[in-house]
Amino acid sequence: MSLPSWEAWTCVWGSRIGDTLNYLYSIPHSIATAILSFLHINLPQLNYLLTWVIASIILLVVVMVNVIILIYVERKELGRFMDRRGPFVVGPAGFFQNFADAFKFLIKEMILPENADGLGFNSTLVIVVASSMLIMAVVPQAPDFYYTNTDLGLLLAFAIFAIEPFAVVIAGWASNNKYSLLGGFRSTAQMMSYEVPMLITVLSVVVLAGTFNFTQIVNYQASHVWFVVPLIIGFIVFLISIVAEIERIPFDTPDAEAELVHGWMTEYAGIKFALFQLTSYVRSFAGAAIMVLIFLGGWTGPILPPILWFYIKVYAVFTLFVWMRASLPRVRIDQVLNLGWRSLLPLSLVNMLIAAFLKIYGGVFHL
Amino acid sequence: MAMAEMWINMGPQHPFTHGLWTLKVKVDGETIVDAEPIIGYLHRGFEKLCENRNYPQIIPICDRLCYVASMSWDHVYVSAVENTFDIKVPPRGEYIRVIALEIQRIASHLIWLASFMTDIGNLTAFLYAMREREMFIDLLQALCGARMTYNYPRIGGVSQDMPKSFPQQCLKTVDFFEKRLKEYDYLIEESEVFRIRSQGVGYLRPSDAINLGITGPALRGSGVPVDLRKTDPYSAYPDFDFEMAVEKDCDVYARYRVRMNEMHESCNIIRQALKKIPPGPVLGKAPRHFPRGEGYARTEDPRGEAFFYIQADGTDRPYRVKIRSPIFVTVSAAPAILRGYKVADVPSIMGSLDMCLGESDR
Amino acid sequence: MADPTPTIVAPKGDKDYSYLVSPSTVQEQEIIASLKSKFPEVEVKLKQKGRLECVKFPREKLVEFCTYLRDSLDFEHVTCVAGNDLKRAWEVIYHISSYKHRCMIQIRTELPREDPSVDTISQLWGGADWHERETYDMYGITFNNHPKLERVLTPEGTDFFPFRKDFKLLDHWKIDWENKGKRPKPEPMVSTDTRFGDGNG
Amino acid sequence: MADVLTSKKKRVGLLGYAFKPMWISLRTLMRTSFAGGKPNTLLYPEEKIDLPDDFRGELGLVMDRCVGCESCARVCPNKCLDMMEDDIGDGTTKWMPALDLAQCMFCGLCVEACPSTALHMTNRYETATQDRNEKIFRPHEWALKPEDAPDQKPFPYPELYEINCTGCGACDRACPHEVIDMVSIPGTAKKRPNGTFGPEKKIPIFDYELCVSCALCVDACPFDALDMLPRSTTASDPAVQPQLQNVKVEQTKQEVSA
Repeated sequence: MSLPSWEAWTCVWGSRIGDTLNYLYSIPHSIATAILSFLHINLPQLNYLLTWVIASIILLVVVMVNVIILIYVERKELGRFMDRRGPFVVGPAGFFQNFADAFKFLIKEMILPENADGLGFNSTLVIVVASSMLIMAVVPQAPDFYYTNTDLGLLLAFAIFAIEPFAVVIAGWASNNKYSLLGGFRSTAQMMSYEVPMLITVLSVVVLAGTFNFTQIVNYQASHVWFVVPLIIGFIVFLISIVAEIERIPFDTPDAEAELVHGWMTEYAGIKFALFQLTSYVRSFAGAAIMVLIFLGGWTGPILPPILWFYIKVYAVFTLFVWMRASLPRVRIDQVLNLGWRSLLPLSLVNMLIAAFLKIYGGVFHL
Repeated sequence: MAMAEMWINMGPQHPFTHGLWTLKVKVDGETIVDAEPIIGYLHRGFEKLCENRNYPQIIPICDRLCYVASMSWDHVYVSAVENTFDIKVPPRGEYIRVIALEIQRIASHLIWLASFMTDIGNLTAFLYAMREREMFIDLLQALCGARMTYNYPRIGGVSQDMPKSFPQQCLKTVDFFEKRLKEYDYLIEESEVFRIRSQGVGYLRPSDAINLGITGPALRGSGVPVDLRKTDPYSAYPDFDFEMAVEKDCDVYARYRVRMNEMHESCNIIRQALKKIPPGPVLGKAPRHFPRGEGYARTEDPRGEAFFYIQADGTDRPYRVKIRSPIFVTVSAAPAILRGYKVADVPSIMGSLDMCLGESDR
Repeated sequence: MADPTPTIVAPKGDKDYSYLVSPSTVQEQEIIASLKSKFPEVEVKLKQKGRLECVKFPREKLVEFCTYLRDSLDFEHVTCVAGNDLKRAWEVIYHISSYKHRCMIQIRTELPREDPSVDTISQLWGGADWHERETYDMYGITFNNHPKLERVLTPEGTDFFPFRKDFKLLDHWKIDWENKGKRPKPEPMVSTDTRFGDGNG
Repeated sequence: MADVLTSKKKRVGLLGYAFKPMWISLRTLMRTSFAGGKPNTLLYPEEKIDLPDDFRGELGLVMDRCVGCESCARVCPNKCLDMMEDDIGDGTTKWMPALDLAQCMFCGLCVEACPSTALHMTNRYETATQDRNEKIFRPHEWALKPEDAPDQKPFPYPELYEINCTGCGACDRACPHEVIDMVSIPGTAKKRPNGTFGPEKKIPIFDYELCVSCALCVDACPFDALDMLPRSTTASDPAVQPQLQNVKVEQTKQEVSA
């Protein structure tokens, strides 16, 4: 049995070969080459595989570091919004509080509830964590820092985004807990009702930019105008949808702690629970990143390097999420669904009309 | 078409319960078909405890009936004893009691606001309310030396006069607090999300409310103007000019507004009391020996009608003490209010009724 | 098939209670006169303003009396139902108040020692429901026709009535000063609560 | 409607969908983060709240002042005070209260009851331990240092409301220290219908030198004729005592007439 050809891989994941301007390719490639030449092995397939593995690890580390900073930022900002301090004991200004929490979760017992479905209960964890990490694989972070740059990047990102609800409903069922079950149902219903307006909004961006490729969308915005200006309605719809998609207050109905103790996560304990929490932040990061890329001009900006602009914008959007969380109460599940189907769907269609109009008569507005 | 129905046990360890109790709800999908409250986890045999302690010793355990409104429970017990044995309280003592009671009412309503806000998911308002409550707890601490369990009223008055700096501190706090109340209006009341969570939720018909024995802000939120401070005045309340807060919407939002308006009125009462307070002693002569007799007192607790019935047999201990707790009755009415709403409405409806299980289970 | 899912109706057109703001012109004496004319054998007296009293009430008349109170005299609210152990007899004490006339009536009913039962008033006032359950729970006084006369504060399966005077409390324990001032070990409590048979969650 | 407060409903408006609440939280963020502002929380173990002088914290005993009257043990609702003989430090023993702090509910009734200012509620409130048995103190273990002791207040002594006294002698029987002497008042004997005279009325006379202010006589009096009142002067001073009693009697008469 031989490994598949490079071309077979690249048709899905976009071009990686010879992409020397991409640090997430060039650095792992040189490391892999060094390792293999040290071992006197000359196998291009192995080189490719090793490059991929090292690139994955680097990406994982980058995302994880960001997520940890994100959690810290959220706790600090939330503290200030709420007239308190947030973490301040562990490490400088409490920065290592997350690590302390993670360690605490590590030493907790991992509980499998009685009469729970072990396979469903545990496999869910893998699916949720893996699928959420995978989103970042298709989201470029700078013109010279991306994992893949496929032509269908935008569509792929949302396809991966939509995997989680299946796992969640399995988790809710497998926990053998009524709160989990209700949480799983809610999660699925909410995802379903928000995917539609969100994707229609995304489609309006695609109509204007004429491509599904993130880099080209950003380049289009750089040469014309950020899409938040012509598609402001779409921006608001997308903001609400993405908050619902990543299940944050005010749309955190699947794990509303006052109603369903912790929703579908109720029965997960210890490190499993910690991983779920971490995953929700990975999804927040991915959501904010996608929002930045398709509406806020991506990594374009003056003076500073593109990767820095990207992170600045992502953290700004995330601060917006935190701000909303600090200010708004939770919406009831039927109201969430009503909002999705009755308000956001028509609005997104209006936004689509605007996009089509701008596409046809865009010359007037230099679009 | 009904879906498969199931019972959900909410509590005793559930974030919405605010105390130890269980609400078994029968749901059809997410809609509540039936509910059954179960209480008794905190039952300490309070009335039996009272039968085994002498009259002054009961005051500190009355604090434990509901430790977010200790002063009210102390006061209702003490006034029941005073009614039973015809003990006079000097006017200054009555005024200080009213001041303490109103501070306690504000503190209790703030705790309610905090817990209600966590129920509907707004953690910021929770922390703001707790922050403001701290100021009033400081006031009570200056008055009697304890932060939660005051043991301040005595049979025949209060245990000590207020400190010299207290009136000034109190006025400052009240003025500052009214500014903060405006902030709450912006943060909570004028937010559309709060409106859709509270308006049209938890309807309680006025006739039902009266028949089910619900009292206090929940009753006034249903448009029934009954406030015992007005309708059955006690202590020094007839001396003050204030209004009872009544709303006609009968829903969660109405109860919210009733409590917010009551906080304003409490501020008014505190100001008037500090202005009018007469000089003199604070503790009248209380007998050491209590004759036979029976008597009762009812007051407007922050949660409703609090009632103490005392039967004395001539010894130093009461023969029978009966406590009517407003929340005990309110819990019993929970199924009637909850039927037809969503599971997600349970926290907001029960939160709007201001649960306190210490006084309910006794 | 279970009950159909209840629907929510806004309470419009319910009785308007705003007349409760001002007190009614009916004096306590008129209430007493009215009660005396209807129930000549019942002794009602005025204790103080707004406080009526009714001792040694015959228990057979209770529901009739309370119905008259509620329907004709506007006593809308039952404040409290309390049991009591007089040793020679049982006693149930009702406090029923009127928002309209701003007064409260206290009814003390003695029940014979051997037959602690009385008719329920929870059909008249829903608020009396749990008070009667509690009285049953604590004193073992049964209320006829009560819809659900079960334990409410103590766990199900409790075989004693804790507020009866013959229920002896444990003595206050003494610290064992000889043995370095240790407190005695408490005996483990065994729960008999069987109300949670319905799975988890 | 008079007397009823129904304020007007605030309008939500378009801004109310998100911006009004977000404006408040943003303002808090500004206040707490910039311009030298700081959050409202106290960093507990480092910073602590200012407590008033009469804060009711952990109990402390001033051993020198304790007279062993058991007032505290009698008044304690939880029976957490237990009288025992204990060493006061110099080899001599004394009858003093031992404390079970785990039972204490910080009500302060014992401090009020203590006639000799020997009990004091300190400002200490961090009383948590791993083991409840660590919170059981013999008298010398919960004794205060002399510098922490509160100011001594004058002892209260029993005072007689003559108008209430029937001369039953209950106080005499209750007194543990033979402070009280029942003396007859000449000329108060009632004449019976048959011409003989009944017994003369008796009143208690107090020997304040022996009194430890335990208030047992006050508790025993069935007619509330006794009360504990602080006396700044030596109570047995014959020049002071009659005047005080006269004042008391007049007051009682006024109360009765009122």
